[in-house]
Amino acid sequence: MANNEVLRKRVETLAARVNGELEESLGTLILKVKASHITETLTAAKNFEDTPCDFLHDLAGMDHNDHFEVVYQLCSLYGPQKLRVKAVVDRENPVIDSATSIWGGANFLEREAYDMFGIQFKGHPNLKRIYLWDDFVGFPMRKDYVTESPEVRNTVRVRREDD
Amino acid sequence: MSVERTEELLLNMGPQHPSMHGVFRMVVHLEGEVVTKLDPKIGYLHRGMEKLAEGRTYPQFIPYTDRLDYLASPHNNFAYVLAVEKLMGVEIPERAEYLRIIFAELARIASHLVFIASAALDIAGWTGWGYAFRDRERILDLFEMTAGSRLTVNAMRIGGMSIEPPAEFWPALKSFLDDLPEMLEEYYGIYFGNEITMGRLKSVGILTPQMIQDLSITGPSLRASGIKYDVRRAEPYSIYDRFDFDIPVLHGCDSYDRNLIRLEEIKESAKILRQAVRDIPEGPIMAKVPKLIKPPAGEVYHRVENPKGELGFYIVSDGSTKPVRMRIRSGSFINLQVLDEICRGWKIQDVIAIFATLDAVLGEVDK
Amino acid sequence: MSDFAAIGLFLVAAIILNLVMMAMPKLFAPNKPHREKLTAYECGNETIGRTWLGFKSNYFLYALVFTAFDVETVFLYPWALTFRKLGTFAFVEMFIFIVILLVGFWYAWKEGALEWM
Amino acid sequence: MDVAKEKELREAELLVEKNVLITNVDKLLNWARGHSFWPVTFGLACCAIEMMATGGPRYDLARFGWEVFRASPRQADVMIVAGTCTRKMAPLLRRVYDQMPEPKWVIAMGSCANAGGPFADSYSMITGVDKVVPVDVYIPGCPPRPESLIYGLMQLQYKVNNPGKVRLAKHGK
Repeated sequence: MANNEVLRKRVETLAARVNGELEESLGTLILKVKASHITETLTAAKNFEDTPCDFLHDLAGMDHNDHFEVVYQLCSLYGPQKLRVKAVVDRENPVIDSATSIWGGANFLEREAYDMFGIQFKGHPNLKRIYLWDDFVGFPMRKDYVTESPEVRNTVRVRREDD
Repeated sequence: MSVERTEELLLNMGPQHPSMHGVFRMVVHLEGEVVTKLDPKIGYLHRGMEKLAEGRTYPQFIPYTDRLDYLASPHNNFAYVLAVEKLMGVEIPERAEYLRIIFAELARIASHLVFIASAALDIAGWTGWGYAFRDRERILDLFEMTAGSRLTVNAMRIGGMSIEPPAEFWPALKSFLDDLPEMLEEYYGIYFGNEITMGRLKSVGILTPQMIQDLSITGPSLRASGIKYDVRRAEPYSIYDRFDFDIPVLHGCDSYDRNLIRLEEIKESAKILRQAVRDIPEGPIMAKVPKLIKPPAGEVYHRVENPKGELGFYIVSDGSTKPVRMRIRSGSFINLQVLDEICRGWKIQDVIAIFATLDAVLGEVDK
Repeated sequence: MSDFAAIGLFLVAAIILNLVMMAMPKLFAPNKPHREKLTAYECGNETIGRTWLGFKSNYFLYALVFTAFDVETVFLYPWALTFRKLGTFAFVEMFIFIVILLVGFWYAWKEGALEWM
Repeated sequence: MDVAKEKELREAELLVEKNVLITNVDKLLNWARGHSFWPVTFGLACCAIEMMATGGPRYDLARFGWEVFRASPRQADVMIVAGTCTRKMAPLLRRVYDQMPEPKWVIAMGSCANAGGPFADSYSMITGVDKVVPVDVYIPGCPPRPESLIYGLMQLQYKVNNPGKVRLAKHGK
C-alpha cells in the first residue's frame, strides 16, 4: 500500500547515502550497512518524514562465522512501517557505536549482545555482562564457543564480594 | 536549617525474595525509606535458551518455548510456531487456527489471573491471591483435559495443533466463560475497588508515553499510559482480524491503571473466546507438513502480543533442520529497563508494588 | 487480702510459663552454629557496603511522640474505671491533664515531628 | 562447608541414630517435625508456580500443616528447590541452605533441580541440585503436579518419622 512504497523510497535514498544494500524478505525491508554508518542510519530511519520507524523493537547479535552482525528491528507505534537494519561488524575487533543515545531501550539489549557475543558498544553507559557472572570466561553464543564439561560446570563457584 | 542527610544504605532485594516473581535481584540505594537509585541484576535463571536452540531441531524446540513465559505457555508456542510457519509458508487448517486462538486467549486470562494474584499479594492482599489462584485452576483443568499437562501445555505443532480437545472441553469452557463476569466482579470487590489498593497504587510509579517510546516498552503497561497499540490490531496475525474486540486504553499512567488494564483485557479475551467457541468449524487440525521440517534458507521476525509484552522470534535458517540463530525478543526483559527510572523517589514498599505492575516473569527475562 | 493471692498466683504462673517456654528450645533444639550459618541473611547475597549506619531522625521523633501519649493513656485507664465514684472534681482535673498533653501534641505537630520524609 | 564432608557428617549421624534406641522424646519430636514442615520459598522457575498452586485453595498444603511458606531461611525447616538452579544461582542456594537452622531437609522439585532437566547441556547450568546441597527427596516431573509435590512431602515425613528404618540413600556416590 502507499505506506510501503513511501517507506521503500525513503530507505532506498538512505541506502544510497550510507552505501548499504537493500533486500526484502517476507514483507520486511532489510538494510545492510557497515558498522561505521550505523548511528547515521538509525537516526535517519527514526526521523523519516511520514513513515518514521521510531520504535526500536529488538536488537540482537548474530555470528556469521566470518563476521558479526547486529540486527536492529525497527517499527512504529503509530504506523505499519517495519524495517530491519543489519550492521556488519568485523570479527577480530567487534566495535560498534551504541544506540543508547538514540533509544534508551537499547541499554539492556546491548549489554546482552556484549555478554553473548563480545561486541563492544562504544558510548554505552555501563557495558557489563547482564546474564552471566562477571568472571565468566568467553562469549557463549559465538559459534566457536565450546561448552564446558559437566564436571567443570558442577563445581560451585565462589562469588566475589560485589557480585 | 541543615539538611539531615542519612547515609545511603545498599539493600539487596535478592533472588530469593517472596515478591521478586522468581529470581530477580535488585540493589536498591536507600536513603531512609526513599529509593534514590535502583540497579536491577538479572541472569540468575539464564539457561542459555538461544544457544540450546541452535542445537535443537525446529519441532524439538517447541517444549522449550513453554518454559519461557511459563505462566502463559500456549502463547509462547503460538509465537514460535507462527514464526516458523511464516518462514516455511505453511497454511494451517481453519479448526487449528481457532483452537490456537482459544488456547492463546485462555493463556492470556490465566497469566492475567496470576498477575492479579501476585499484585494483590505484593501489597499483602492474601484473599485476592486465593481467589485468583482458585479461578485459574479451572483454566488449568481445560489445558490438562487436552494436553495432559497443566502449566507447560505443549499442544501446538508446526502446522497446526497436536491434539483435538476432548468432548467435555467445550461445556467446561462455556461454564468458565459464563462464570467469568461474576469472578471479575469479585476481584473488583476484593482487590481493584479496595481503598487500600487505590491508596497504595494510585499515582504511584508514573510511566509517561515518552518513556515508553524511548525505552521500547510493550504490553499492557503501554496501553495503561494512553497509547492505543496492540499487535493483534496493528499487525493482525493468525485470524485475529475475524474477531471484533476492542483494545482497552487507560490514561492514568500509574500503577493502578496498569492493574486495571489487565482486568479489562480479561474481558476482551473472554469476548474473543466466546466468538471463537461460537464459530469454530469442523475439520482437520494438522496441515500436511513434512516429517523432517527444513525451512528454506532465510530469516523471519514474527511478533505476538504476549500477556506480558510483545514476544518476538527472529529465526535465521540455512535450510538445515536446526536454526542458525534463534533470537527471542522477550517483552518483560525490555520492560524492566524502566524500573530504575520509575521507582526513584518512591518508598521501598512502593517499589514492590511498581515492580508487580511491570509483571516480569523471570523465565522470559533471563531466557 | 485474698483476691491479691489470685493475682499473685497468676503472676507466678506467667513467669514460670515464660521460663519453661524459653528453656525448651535450649534443651531439645539441636544447636550447631557454624560460620556460614551465622552470616547475615540478605536474600542469598553478601551485604554490600556498610550495614551499621544511622537512620533518619524522624523515626526517633515518631517513637518519642508515641511514648509520650502511650504514658498518657496509662493514666487514663484507672481514671476511666473509677471516675463515677471520684465525683466531678476528678473528672474536670483529668480533662485539664488531657488538654495540657494536647498542647504538647499540637507543638510536636507544628514543629514537624510527624513529617515522615 | 563443602558438600562431601557434610554428607559424611549426616550419614555418621544417621548411622548413630540407627543403632541407638529411638527414645520416646525423639519419636515425639520427629512426629511434630514431620507434621509441621515450614518450607522456605525457594521458587526459581515454572515449578515455583506449581508450588504456589499446591499452596493455593484447591490442592491446599494446609491440610497437612505445611502451608506456612517462610521467606527467610531462619524460620524454615524444608527447602523445596522448585525450579532451575543455574551456575550463577548455585552459591546463593548453598548460602540460603547454610543459613537454615538444623534440623533441615531439602526437596529437589522438578527435573531441573533433580538433574538439570531439559537444560542440562547448557553452558550456564549445573546438572542437579545435589551437587550443591544434600537432597533428601527428589520429585520427578517438569513441572511436577501439585499431587506429586504433596506425595514428595509425605515421603519426607515418612523419612523424618522413622530415620532408622529409611534405607540410607548413598548421596551422589
